[in-house]
Amino acid sequence: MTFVVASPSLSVRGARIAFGDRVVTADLTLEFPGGRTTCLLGRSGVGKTSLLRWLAGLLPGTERAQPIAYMAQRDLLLPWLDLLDNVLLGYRLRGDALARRAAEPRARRLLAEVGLGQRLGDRPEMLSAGMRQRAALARTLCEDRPVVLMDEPFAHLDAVTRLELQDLAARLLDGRTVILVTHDPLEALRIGHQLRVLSGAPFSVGPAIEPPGPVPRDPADPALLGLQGRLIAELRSTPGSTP
Amino acid sequence: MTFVVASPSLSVRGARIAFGDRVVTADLTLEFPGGRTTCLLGRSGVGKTSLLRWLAGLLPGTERAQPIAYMAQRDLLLPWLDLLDNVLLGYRLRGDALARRAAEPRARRLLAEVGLGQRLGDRPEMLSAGMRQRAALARTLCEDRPVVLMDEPFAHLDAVTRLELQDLAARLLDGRTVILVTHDPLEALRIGHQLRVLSGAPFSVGPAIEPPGPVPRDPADPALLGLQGRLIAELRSTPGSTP
Amino acid sequence: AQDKVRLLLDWFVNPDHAALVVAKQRGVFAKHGLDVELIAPADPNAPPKLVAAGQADYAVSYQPTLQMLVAEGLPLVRVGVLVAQPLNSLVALEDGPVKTLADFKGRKIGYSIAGFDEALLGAMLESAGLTLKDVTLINVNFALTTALMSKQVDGVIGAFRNFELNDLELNKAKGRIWLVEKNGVPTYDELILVAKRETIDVARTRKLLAAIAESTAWLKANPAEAWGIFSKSGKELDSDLNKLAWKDTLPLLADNPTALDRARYETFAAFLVKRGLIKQAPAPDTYLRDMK
Amino acid sequence: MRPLITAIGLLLAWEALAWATGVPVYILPPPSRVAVVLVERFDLLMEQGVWTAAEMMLGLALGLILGATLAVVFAASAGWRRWALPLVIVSQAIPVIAIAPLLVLWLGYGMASKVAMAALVIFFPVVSTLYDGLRRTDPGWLDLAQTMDARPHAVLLQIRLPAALPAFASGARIAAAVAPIGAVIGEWVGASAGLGYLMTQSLARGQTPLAFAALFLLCLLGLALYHATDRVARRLVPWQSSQGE
Amino acid sequence: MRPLITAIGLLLAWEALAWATGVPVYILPPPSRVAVVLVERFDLLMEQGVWTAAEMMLGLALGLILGATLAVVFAASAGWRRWALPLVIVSQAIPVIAIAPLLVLWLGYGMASKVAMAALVIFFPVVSTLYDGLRRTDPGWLDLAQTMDARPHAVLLQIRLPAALPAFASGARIAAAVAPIGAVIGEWVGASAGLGYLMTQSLARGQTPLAFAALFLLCLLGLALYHATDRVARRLVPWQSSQGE
Ligand SMILES: Nc1ncnc2c1ncn2[C@@H]1O[C@H](COP(=O)(O)OP(=O)(O)OP(=O)(O)O)[C@@H](O)[C@H]1O
Ligand SMILES: Nc1ncnc2c1ncn2[C@@H]1O[C@H](COP(=O)(O)OP(=O)(O)OP(=O)(O)O)[C@@H](O)[C@H]1O
Ligand SMILES: [Mg+2]
Ligand SMILES: [Mg+2]
Repeated sequence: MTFVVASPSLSVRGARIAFGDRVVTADLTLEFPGGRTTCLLGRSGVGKTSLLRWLAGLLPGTERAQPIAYMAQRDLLLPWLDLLDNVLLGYRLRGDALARRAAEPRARRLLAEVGLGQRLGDRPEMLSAGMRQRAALARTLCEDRPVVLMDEPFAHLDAVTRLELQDLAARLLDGRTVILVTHDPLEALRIGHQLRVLSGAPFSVGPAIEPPGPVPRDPADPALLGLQGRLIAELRSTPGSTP
Repeated sequence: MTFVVASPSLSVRGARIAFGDRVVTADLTLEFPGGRTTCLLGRSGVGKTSLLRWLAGLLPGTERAQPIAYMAQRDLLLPWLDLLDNVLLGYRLRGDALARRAAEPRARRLLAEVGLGQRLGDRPEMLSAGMRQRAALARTLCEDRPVVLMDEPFAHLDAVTRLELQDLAARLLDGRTVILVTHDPLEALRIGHQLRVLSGAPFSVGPAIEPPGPVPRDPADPALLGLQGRLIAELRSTPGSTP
Repeated sequence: AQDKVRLLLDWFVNPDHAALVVAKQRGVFAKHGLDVELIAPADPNAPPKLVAAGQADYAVSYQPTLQMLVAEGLPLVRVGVLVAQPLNSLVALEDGPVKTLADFKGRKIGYSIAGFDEALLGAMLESAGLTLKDVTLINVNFALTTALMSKQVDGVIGAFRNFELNDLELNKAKGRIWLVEKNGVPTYDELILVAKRETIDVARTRKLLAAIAESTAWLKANPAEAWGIFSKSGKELDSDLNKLAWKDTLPLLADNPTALDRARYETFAAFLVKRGLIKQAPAPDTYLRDMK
Repeated sequence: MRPLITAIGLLLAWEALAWATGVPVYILPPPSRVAVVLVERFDLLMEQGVWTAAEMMLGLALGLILGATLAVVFAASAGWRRWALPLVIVSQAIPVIAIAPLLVLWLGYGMASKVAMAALVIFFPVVSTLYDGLRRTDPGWLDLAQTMDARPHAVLLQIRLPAALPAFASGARIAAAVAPIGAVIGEWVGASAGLGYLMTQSLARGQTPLAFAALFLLCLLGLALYHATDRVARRLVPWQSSQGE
Repeated sequence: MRPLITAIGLLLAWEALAWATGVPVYILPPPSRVAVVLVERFDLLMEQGVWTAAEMMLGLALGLILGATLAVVFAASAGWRRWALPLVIVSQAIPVIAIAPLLVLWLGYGMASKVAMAALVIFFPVVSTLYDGLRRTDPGWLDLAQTMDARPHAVLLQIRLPAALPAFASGARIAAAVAPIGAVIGEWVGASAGLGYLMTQSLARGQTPLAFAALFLLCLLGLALYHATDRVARRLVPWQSSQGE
């Protein structure tokens, strides 16, 4: 696609995230390697979204240094725009008509690749939840940014579509710094160059797990299945929020 | 929990679902056995949610015959109520103060069982997405209805919590007529007495797949893994919406 | 026991109501066995209607208004008079371009909402060889002097001779005045008392008029003391304008509130018919009641 | 059809009220009396009605534009908001009688001063609701826009404004409903035509039925304008299904 | 603090306006002149101000209650809505001069008729915005309630009404802003007291500075009521973060 000059690494130094009395993490230090995909796992409510929002500069008192593309847990499609315009939203908001016109063919191609090629003119409320999530994915990929943050991007997709879109994302995001939150250990093993598990309250981040081989990996690989067991054990070991 | 007198079967006879020109299904005839859990699978956008809404009497021109509990794809928690009140919403809305008081201990227990025992007084906006989904699950289970319809109830949960809550749901919903939409074949195999795959546009429903043994089943069972392959193949066989 | 009486003024309290206010303050009404409640409305057209509807016993109104309302079928009768001559006048600025009535040709004239000002003006203009078509009429509501001073209009009709000139003077302007009755309009009673035809209580009305007569006599004899009483009856009344208007108003108050000049009403009714404000002159006996 | 039924229903209610309460004709004439005047003085009423209708529509148009502009400015700039919002609130407390001489001084006795006065009454609901709407944008969208390095004015015009359209519609409905009284109040500013002027005149002359004929016309104009605005307002937000009717 | 700065800013703006445009004192007196009157006639102004403040607050309270009730009734019943909504719209087109004698007839000369008139002006924004808000409930919540076999009135009171509170707050803000003019209009009905009365009288009698002193007080009252309402309105929807200020 576009030639990416450099995908920076992201570092977190002594970060603290808290909502009132609830400390989500304190004194967090962490490095996300540039140009690679890091998958974040962790029990529900541990703080994955909060960390992603911190990185995106969306928490009060935070800032971000470089352009990012951010895909939140909700699709956040604008109901008054059709799918094509939703996918091109970033260009619209930056007010760069030229770039927008240049990006339009890519937006169309992306929508086709996520299976919505026939629905370019539909409004979001006419779509199923999974379709909306795919449109949000297309919007994120269309942004063409060196750093991409994604919060459970495939949660509402069926197993087959999910595999296809993992491949798509892996292909299009190759060479970028990607941080992807997922609840599916196999998914993380499939597309993550490295995996990190968040655990505890306030959370800390476990050591980087780096499955062998290039992404996307074959999920049937027995080595991955072994790692999957280890991941689940690591998740289970933390008290989580379920008693 | 409560003794359920009879969990009726649900039948669909010659149903037609359409949005304008888009026919989601035409002349659908289908039976959901009473007292059992049926898992619906299908590609994103095939019509699972539409079918569930049809069964719930939520589509124009439809009606339902019996009390149901319905868990939608969104959590639909009311932002001005705390979690406990959200879980008891049905009792509130039916205006039966007696039943509501009687249900309150169960609501507390359910919230504790989904891991939110410490958050009874929190407002929904203070929770993570997975926590909100768990609260919605607690609300659905608290309704104590003979027929339960659930649309991707575990989509935002981590692998471990998901297993725990599958167990919880299977236990609490034992003996009821449950129809559960999921994208996770293993999940369907674990807790479904029978599985049905929706495919095509307009969709038709494949033959019932009935994995052996009582629910919840052990996901590591090789028989299940075999069925999983078959399911994925069946999903993949249909064109889906991804080209 | 005192007879309760509800009396509606024609507008906000002002020196025109001196006899009524001072009578109440000095207990003259009480002496005559009346407990009078004075109510000031914001809209000069409402009081006669409310009396006709039985919401008050008496209202202060104007002769032209009474005759128009009676012609429209309202069951009203005149029972007394407070100011037995016109107060209305046409006023222009002395240093303005208008020196004579004829100079109004092609100019703007402001009027308030009394409803008959237009007819008076028409008659006055005709006395100078103009018609209403020669001027532009603008409803300036109550802001007569303001409209005049800011030169938005060249003249105003509906100005009361005892107020508007003083008002101009206070604002360091001088007015040129044309009295309606000297310029083609038959004379009439400016302020009268009206009651409802069917329910009029003659004995009580006589007491009321007697009290007003007594109060008027005292006022004229003791203007300074009377001003003190009047200006203290409401904080908003103690203004420079009221003080100036006071001395101009007292001589105008009718010494005999029971006086009735039928001819004046017949002449004016004919005038109203001629000006097209009413279709037919109402029979004088239906709306004039002699209380002597 | 529906408006017709409603109109007839209203007339019946009015006739019933007049009968039941026994209010004198010169305070509340029954519609039967008013109908006669409506026919007899049709020409006069139409002539004045056209004036008022013009004032209403110009006032509404001006009010909507002014209101929307101010709301957007307030949403865009805290500085403007701090100073101008109190002025806007205060503008609603000023009675026409205090401001009429000023308006006449600046705008003369023509239609401009009346339309300005009408707009002053009409614009406020629009500023208020639209500004409230602009403040209530889904924070998720704003976050998304921030990650996209959106220009502030693009966020305002492309996200906050469309998201606030239902609120604007709400304000526009109120504005349409108060437009008639706005026009009548405008006619208080040095008027020599219009239904409000006619009403004042006829009330002063005891011609209550004529005044109510004018009032009836004014109400019809008001209903028509309200329904037209409601229609347009609903079209503004096609992505939003409303439950009512 | 802030309101004080704003007040001073407004006064400066007014003084500047008076100077810059060279408007005569009897049309727009500068604040310095008004201040003198404000001190000299403090007793009078206070006395009348208390009346108006009482009318404003009673009118606002009545208007809010009436408005909220009507909106809920309209949302609950299509029948009521069909017949009463046009009446409500029409009620906004009626000038006080036409309705004042009726109000006096029914409610007497006391405060009741004035408050009723004020409430008539004030209640409309509340009905309108709240009804709009009630119509815009998230359909997902309504579906959920339907599957729960909710009673219709419970849906209305427990879901649609809380969800419409931001809209109600919007309406209440407008209502508070128009409350002063509502009170002034109410003062046209029946007996005379209050700032509006004082203003009309002093303007008709050339005492423009006194009129503007009354207007100044009226604006202060209006601002105070608006800010109080705004505060309460913000508390109504604690679950909703607003972006503005
Ligand atoms: N309100 C609507 N208006 C128009 N079309 C709709 C509407 N709701 C659903 N559809 C269409 O109906 C089809 C089925 O949608 P549905 O939500 O039932 O899919 P689904 O199987 O639940 O998908 P997912 O797994 O993504 O949730 C889709 O093509 C969708 O675009
Ligand atoms: N706005 C908020 N106010 C108060 N507490 C919050 C807020 N947002 C998040 N939290 C709390 O912070 C913690 C972390 O939430 P976060 O959304 O980051 O979890 P998560 O790991 O993304 O969970 P999930 O997998 O369920 O999405 C939770 O305990 C949550 O209750
Ligand atoms: Mg999260
Ligand atoms: Mg779905």
